[in-house]
Amino acid sequence: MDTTPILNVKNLKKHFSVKGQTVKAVDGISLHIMPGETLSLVGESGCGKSTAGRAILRLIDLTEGEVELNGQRIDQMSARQLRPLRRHIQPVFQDPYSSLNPRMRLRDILAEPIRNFGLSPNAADIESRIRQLLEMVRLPADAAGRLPHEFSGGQRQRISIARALAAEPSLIVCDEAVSALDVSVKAQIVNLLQDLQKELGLALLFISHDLAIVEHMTHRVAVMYLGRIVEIASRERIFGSPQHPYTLALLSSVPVPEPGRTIDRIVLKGDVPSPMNPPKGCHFHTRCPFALDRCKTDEPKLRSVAPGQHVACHLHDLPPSENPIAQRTAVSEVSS
Amino acid sequence: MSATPTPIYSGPIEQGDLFPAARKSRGFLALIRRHPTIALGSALLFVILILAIFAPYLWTVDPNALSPAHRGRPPSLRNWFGTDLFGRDLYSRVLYGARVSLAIGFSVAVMSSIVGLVLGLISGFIRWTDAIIMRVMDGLMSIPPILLAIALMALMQGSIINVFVSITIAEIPRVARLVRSVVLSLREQPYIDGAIAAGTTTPMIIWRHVLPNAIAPLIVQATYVCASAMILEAILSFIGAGTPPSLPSWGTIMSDGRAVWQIKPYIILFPAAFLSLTILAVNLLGDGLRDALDPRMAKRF
Amino acid sequence: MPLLSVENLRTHFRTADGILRAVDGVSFTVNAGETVAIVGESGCGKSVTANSILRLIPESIGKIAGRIVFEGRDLLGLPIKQMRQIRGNEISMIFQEPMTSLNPVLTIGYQLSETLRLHQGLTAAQALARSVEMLTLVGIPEPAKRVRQYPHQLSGGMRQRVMIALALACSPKLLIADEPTTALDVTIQAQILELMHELKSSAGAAILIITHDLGVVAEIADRVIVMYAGRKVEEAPVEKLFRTPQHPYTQGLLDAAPKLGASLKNSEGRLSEIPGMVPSPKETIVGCSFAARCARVSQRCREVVPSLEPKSADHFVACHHAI
Amino acid sequence: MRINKHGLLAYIGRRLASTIPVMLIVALFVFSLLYIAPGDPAVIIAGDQATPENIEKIRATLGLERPFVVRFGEWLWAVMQGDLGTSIFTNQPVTQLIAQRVEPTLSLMVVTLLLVLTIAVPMGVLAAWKAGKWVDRVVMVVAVLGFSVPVFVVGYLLAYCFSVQLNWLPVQGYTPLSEGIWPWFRSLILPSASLGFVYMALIARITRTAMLEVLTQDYVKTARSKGLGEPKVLFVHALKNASVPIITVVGIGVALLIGGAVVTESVFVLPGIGRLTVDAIMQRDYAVIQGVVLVFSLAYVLINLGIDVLYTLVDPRIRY
Repeated sequence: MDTTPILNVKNLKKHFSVKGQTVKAVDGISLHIMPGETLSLVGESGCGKSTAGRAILRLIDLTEGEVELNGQRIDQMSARQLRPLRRHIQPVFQDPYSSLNPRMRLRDILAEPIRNFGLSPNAADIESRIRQLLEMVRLPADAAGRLPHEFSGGQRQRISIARALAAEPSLIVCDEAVSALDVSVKAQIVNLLQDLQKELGLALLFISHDLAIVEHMTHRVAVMYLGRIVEIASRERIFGSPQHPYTLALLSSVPVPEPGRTIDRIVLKGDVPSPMNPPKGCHFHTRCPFALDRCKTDEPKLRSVAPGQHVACHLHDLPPSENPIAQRTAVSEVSS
Repeated sequence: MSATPTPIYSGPIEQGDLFPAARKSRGFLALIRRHPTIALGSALLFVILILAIFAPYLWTVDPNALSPAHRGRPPSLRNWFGTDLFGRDLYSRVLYGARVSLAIGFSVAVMSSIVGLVLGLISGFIRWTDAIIMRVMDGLMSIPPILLAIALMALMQGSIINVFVSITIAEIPRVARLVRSVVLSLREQPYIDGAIAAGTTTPMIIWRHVLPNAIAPLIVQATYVCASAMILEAILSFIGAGTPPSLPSWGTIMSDGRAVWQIKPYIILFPAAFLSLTILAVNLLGDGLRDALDPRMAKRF
Repeated sequence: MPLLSVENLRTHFRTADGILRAVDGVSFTVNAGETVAIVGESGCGKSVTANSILRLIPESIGKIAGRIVFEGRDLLGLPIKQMRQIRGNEISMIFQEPMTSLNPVLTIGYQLSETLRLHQGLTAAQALARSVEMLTLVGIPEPAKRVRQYPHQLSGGMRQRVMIALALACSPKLLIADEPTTALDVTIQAQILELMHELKSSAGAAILIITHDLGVVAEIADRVIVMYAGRKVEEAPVEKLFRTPQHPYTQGLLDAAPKLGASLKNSEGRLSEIPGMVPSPKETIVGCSFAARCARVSQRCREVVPSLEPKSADHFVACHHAI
Repeated sequence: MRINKHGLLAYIGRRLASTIPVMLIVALFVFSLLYIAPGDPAVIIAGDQATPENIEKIRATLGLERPFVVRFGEWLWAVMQGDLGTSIFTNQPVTQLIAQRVEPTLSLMVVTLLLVLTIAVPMGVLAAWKAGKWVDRVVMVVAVLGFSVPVFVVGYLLAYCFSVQLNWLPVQGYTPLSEGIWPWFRSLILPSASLGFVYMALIARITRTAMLEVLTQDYVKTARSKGLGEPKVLFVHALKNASVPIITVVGIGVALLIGGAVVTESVFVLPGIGRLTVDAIMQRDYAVIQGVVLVFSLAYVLINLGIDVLYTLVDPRIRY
């Protein structure tokens, strides 16, 4: 197995300045993605997951940190140096309506990356590649001559995926790519993404707030809260044995479509604090049902608690008998 | 709460539409039905354009020919719109005057759109220029356009070129501001991010993704600039800071009739009516285009 | 006698390119104290149904036909003055977007007391005091301070609590909640659902909840109505609907959404898709509106609109080939 | 919103400071025009009837041999002390000329503004409320006419109907406020009506647009779902939200008023600043034109500054 990650992010920070105050949208996250692997970035709105995605795509400049694409540092590159490398990492955005230039025909939308990256030698070749791409995302071949507004939301998302594939990337960043879609269409796009991943060996950075979809799609999960990763682990560990109280609360909050089932739910008090003025110590201590005194002052570091599972929480310094997290069973096993 | 069996409506399910089906019409008729203001505005404008272009062949005489014997005559068969205080035929002068208004309107609209577009694009894409360009535009915009044009005309000879230059300078800031705000909002669109990720260079992004989407609001703005330029020209000429007296424009004709407007109102009436109709035509066209091109205005249902 | 009985409701809109039949012949009832959910995907007409009940459809573009009988009165035939006495008083409503459904330039206190003064004839001081009580009831900390604040000073979750307080201010008999938690984050959604559970038992109002989220339905509803393309396709008590759906669309909807925890039970696989997409409500559909996407389709489905048939005393399905 | 007088004052101070660069650009522009324009600045200043000695004298005072920045600095310093130069034609200080003419212009603009606001805003609200109905159509037709018929055309039309034909109102001229409010107001009715026509069109239209936008908002639906009557929905819930774009346009539209005043004063022979401007153009009295442009621009900038402050009062989300 290939051991160089496609993407390796170290201590990524993105700070914005809003009216003289600093918003630490992303405050030092590290992650990596192996070829063909799906890593999901989950969290609630404002946690910085989309900003992280945009910084990794270099659509915005980062404040600090390193981004390695196929072993090559891209965080400091100039726009000109970066342009040919962009081929390897392509985005798919949330809103199917604003993701496509309303005045360009599908053919031109798909031809743009092919031409820019010089992936096809001549016009006939481009045309056949476009036909192939449309087939891959299961759109009819005659779609090439049409404008985006002639398509439904789900179809447009297919077009966005086709545009990403046109660059022949090794990694696709899906920023809430299926969130705006209805259930029945969402299933179509999720299946499409999974099929393409298998077929092409794509790696995915899957940014989403929809935990059920994430569980269905992913290999590993990173949970973000207020700009930091609080837990990162394999799918089995996150959904089977979450070790951060926030992960636990998040999972238990999802309403389950099984009437009559009662959930041992942790309802968090209050709201997510403002990222302009995050709490000291552990960002989560204001809402954490198990917070200790030291959580208010000491910032917990990510550390390994099980093979492939890293958690930033002081509770794991306690002996297992006193650790309330270890006492809890996984959410999915609780049913009446 | 247990779900008790509910008495459910068991009558016939009524069908049929609550609105009469829309009448389908095709081609030209459909255009008029859908955008009556565009149709009316362009028809009016077309007529005036024809009058202006073919002025020499429409039973006119030399608009500057003095005829001291026929000074200040009311409309008659000989002089359809009457004569002014120098005995010049008002019908001929009014028709030739259309040329000035239309020329100023169109040329200012085109020129200020081009310059405004370039300035707006520069300040929207090159960050450090933004502050400078926009401060200058703010400065220009804080001088009311008529005063700005007056100040410029006071320094220059009364010629049609100078009128064009003055009014264009007065109109540029509004266009530049509009283009800049359109550029800034377009830059936030995910499809621009998509294009960047697809390796598109900035000039190509402007050409392919920004310009085509900025053109619609720019055209609408250009029609309003055209109307505003026509009004400014008329005002400048009316107060004596516009075109030279030798060149008949609606503003100068009215200016000539100022002193005697109470006893000879027709000297002002005819150019005023033509001027108002022309501007009305341009405004109707602009409103129609705005409604047709602005997706926000399109009804959601 | 049900509290609310909607009979043969049709709501159509006039658009530039044809008639939009958002709701096309929907009937259902809501009993006192009961919680009924209407589920469906966007464009199925569930929100328009909710808005039609309070006649909140702009008359210039939309028309409502049928009967909406609330406690014996047909709301559609009521003079607008009497309709206003019902709105916010006997029937009240919560909307999807807490960020935009409160007026940004009026204080929370003003917006709450306005309703109380209008329907209960309270003085300004009484209404304000009652507003503070209402805010306490929906779990807003420091209510006395909050009444003087503006909506932008509150978070989304707090605003939705204010909306709930507003809706419950006059102790309505029916509360219509149009996607009340859709715009909220999952941990905030959990808070609001918890609040609605508490209020459900304490306030005694019947609730008509509109949602696309089957998880929310399972958690809160007694009875469920499934809508598709402007028509009602199935109705059943919540457990029956989830255990034994009879309409192919309901079945498809239930199967298309992945379930949390599925990976641990090894019960995962490919998601089952419903092929194709929702038909445009501007099309005239002959026959069953789901026919084009249905695996059980027959010629009859394309020709005859299936009527809603009782499969048991409380389970109704509109399908020629019910499961 | 915190009621914080100190904060508001600081805000006004900051906004005032931010107008300085804008005013500097205006001043620089007005000053340098003279040198950018084709032709000899001394000849331009001296006017059409100047003798060669006159021109020489002016050339000497201009000090054209000194650097531009120095000359601009000196001029600016004088302007800040209220010295806008001297009229070539009357030999009076420009400041004094303008001061003598402020009353008619200010009266005209204030009366117009008040008349327009009381008519145009309800018109726009009504049009938005009845969007698509005949009331709306009428308002829209009136608005497009307002944009199309130039101010002096309206002026002559009104004067011809109401003064020449019907003899109801004075044809021309201005009665100072000191001679009584009614005569003063009577002399301003026709000028205000003609000056206000385009302004009314502008305000009615932005009110309609802003109200249409607001009326689709969720909180309007909330207000209706509470059982409120339409007047409350329109004027309490909707209009207050629509007021930010409306007052923005009220401020921007002052430019129309200023420009229109120049023309209106000529039509109705009001002895105001506008009339002064037109006379100055006839006499090519550049110092006066320069002064008028500066004063009007300053007034315009200050009015819009006031509008900015007004925002914070109508919209609690706008913080200062």
